[in-house]
Amino acid sequence: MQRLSRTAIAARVAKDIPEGAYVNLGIGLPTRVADFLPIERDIFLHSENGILGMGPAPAEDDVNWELINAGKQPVTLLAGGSFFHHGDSFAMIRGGHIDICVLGAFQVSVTGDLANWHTGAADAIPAVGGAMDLAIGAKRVMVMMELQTKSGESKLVETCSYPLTGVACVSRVYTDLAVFDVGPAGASVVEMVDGLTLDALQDMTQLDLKWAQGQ
Amino acid sequence: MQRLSRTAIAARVAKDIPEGAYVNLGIGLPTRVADFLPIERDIFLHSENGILGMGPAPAEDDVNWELINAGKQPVTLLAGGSFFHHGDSFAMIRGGHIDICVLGAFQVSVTGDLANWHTGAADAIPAVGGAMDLAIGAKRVMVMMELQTKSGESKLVETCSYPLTGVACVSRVYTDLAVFDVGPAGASVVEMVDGLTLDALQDMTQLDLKWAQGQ
Amino acid sequence: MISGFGDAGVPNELIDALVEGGATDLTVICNNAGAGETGIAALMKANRVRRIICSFPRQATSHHFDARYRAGEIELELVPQGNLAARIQAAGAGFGAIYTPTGFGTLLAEGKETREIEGRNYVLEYPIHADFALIKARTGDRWGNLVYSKAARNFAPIMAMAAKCTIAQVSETVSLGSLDPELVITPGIFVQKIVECAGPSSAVRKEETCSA
Amino acid sequence: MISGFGDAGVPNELIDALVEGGATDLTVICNNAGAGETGIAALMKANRVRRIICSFPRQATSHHFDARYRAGEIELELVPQGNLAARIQAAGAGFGAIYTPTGFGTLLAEGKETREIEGRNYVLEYPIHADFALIKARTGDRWGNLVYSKAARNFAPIMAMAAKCTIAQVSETVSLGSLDPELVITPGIFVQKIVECAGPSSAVRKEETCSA
Repeated sequence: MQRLSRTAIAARVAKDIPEGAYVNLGIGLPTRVADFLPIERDIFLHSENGILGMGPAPAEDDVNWELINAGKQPVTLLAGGSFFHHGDSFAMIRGGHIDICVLGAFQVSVTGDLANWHTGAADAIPAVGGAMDLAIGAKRVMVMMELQTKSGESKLVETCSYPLTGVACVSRVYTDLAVFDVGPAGASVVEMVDGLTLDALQDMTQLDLKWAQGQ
Repeated sequence: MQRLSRTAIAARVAKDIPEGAYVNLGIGLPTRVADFLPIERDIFLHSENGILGMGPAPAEDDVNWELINAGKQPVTLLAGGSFFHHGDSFAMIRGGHIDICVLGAFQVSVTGDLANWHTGAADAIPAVGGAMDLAIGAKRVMVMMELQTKSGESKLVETCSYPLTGVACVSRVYTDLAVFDVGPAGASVVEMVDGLTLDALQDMTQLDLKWAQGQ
Repeated sequence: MISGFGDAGVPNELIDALVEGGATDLTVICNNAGAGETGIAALMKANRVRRIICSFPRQATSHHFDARYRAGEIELELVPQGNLAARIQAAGAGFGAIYTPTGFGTLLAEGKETREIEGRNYVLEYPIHADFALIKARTGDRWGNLVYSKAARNFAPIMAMAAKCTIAQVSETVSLGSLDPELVITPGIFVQKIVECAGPSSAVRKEETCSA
Repeated sequence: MISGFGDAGVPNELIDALVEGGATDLTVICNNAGAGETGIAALMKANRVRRIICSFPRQATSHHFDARYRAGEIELELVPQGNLAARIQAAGAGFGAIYTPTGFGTLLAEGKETREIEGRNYVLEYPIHADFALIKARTGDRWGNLVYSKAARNFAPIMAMAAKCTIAQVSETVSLGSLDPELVITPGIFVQKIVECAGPSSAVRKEETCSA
């Protein structure tokens, strides 16, 4: 059984982003999804700091520090892109205008609760950014993460033990071992890597899993 | 005793509008105040349909029907003026950014209640426009009106009998016979036309009036 | 939702198409209720409107609305203009409700929930969503970005944000990248279809699937 | 209030002047809590901030904030970024409160009033007003009209609307009428003072009395 690399997970997520979608890619790992979006598809990348139609990173000698993404990395603007203030930017998010948001996670519950902003550690300095807005605002929230922590615990869980970012907001989870749908009906498996079985996956996650409809 | 004409009332109101003020002039009679604002004062006229820095009416051969005021009359834009949408325009009003609003009225109460949108007649088709927003939003609301109805009843009243536009929102009332301050302490007379006495004014209005502080 | 204030910014060609299309029992959200014979007045005349949400229905030549209203054929929800804008914005921005000071203590707040906050009185108002927004702009591109002309901007940008499907008529379309990204007033995410109306001809410039 | 997201749009020269001016016990409303040694970090270093309302205080080089926070010398109100924007906008637009869906069911909504509206859950959030907004723009004129540069726009336009006194630093000033009236992002009504900061020199371009 071959686990997917982080890059391979990003590529897998990109496959599910259709022509014409307005997409926000969370800071960190999800940003890599952009590298796998086919050039022939018109896909509109949104950055919550006021950019629509974000393009790839600029050449090193063409960096403009007033043109950065939400992760504070320099980006470019495609022809047709636009700038707007934070009020309008979060109206896009909260108002349901963003089709897809891809986020990382500490934990996702089988009903789609998301925990990705706070480990709950007493001495941690908390920071939330736009995570809570993105979690509940986008039409479809996808999570990408490794299925297990370093110590082997499943990050797909019955109930999140970390503080929540949003309630019942995630619809699909992409991991190094399998892709899951989550929601009111619980978790179901959309696909898994070769050599893995549903039984083995249930064992790893300690969850009652079934195949998704039509798989 | 010489009553002020409507034009003279407009001129009197204009005297009280200071340098640097952001001003909204209600549709109808208040619009005439603009004609008496001294050119040497920087006064910024706001129109709720999305204009700041409104200038006078254009020459007849220079009319643009996409550049109209709230009364749907053609206007011009001064250098330094700007356009914005209705959301931002009413944020200016409701958010307390407009210094002065001048409105007409059916009735004003001694505590500053305003009635200017509806006669209460059962068969009238109601229309409110921006009156209620302007009434409670501007930092200072001035009313200009004739003091009496055609049948001789006072329009400055103890309690409005017409449906209200706003509660305790008017601070000064300019009429053909006198200028009044209104508010929590009741009505007081700021000035009156030559030949009129406080007694006669009390008689006309059936109100207990005193001179304003410092008059 | 139909943009416009007076005659400025009214998408007359789209409304004509709506009349031709035969849609009926409409709820119209718009500042005015139409004047003269064209635009919203034509919708009124054809008796397509069951309900209107607006701030200023009565105008000198609003006779088509007036007649329907007096005949009891049209339901009117009168909303102060700033609350109309605020409720449209609340829909576009995903709020559940807002406390607004406008209208407190008046007939138009009767029966509505109120609350005193920091010594001031507010009325609870709910968002106004729409299935369709018909708007007018000056220039657009194939991504749906729009810029407007003077006071014809009025309600269009906020209506575009509050409808499931926004259809914009524009006087001209330009190639992608021609609009200054600092100047785009309505980013294309809020616009699902663009129709260029230049004189008698028209052409579709953006066509996106709508959920409305 | 201080504009900026990361380093983009932070009015560093105005903050330097604030540090020099000696103001203390400040409440700062800003997306971040400063990074490195300049800007808001300089305010933190000089221990001028008693309380900060922000969405993302922790950054790789936010050591000045981190130290004050761990020492219990600064109070932190953590607000989701979109709620921060919405509460600033509510202040600018005169709303008493708003029901927002963001944060429902999380730690950041603990103790807050909630309501179910049309089947969805919302948290009641109150406006954030400020005495002063320090913002940065690209170009201004003597009426106070502003345009911005790219993603450095971020919070500046909405903060300008929410403060009693907005002070803008601009890279250049132009004569009245040079800015396209369709392109003005912040109309001058929201800006009380403009300071042109070009290299080491600075000059006041608008000066209006403030009630703050």
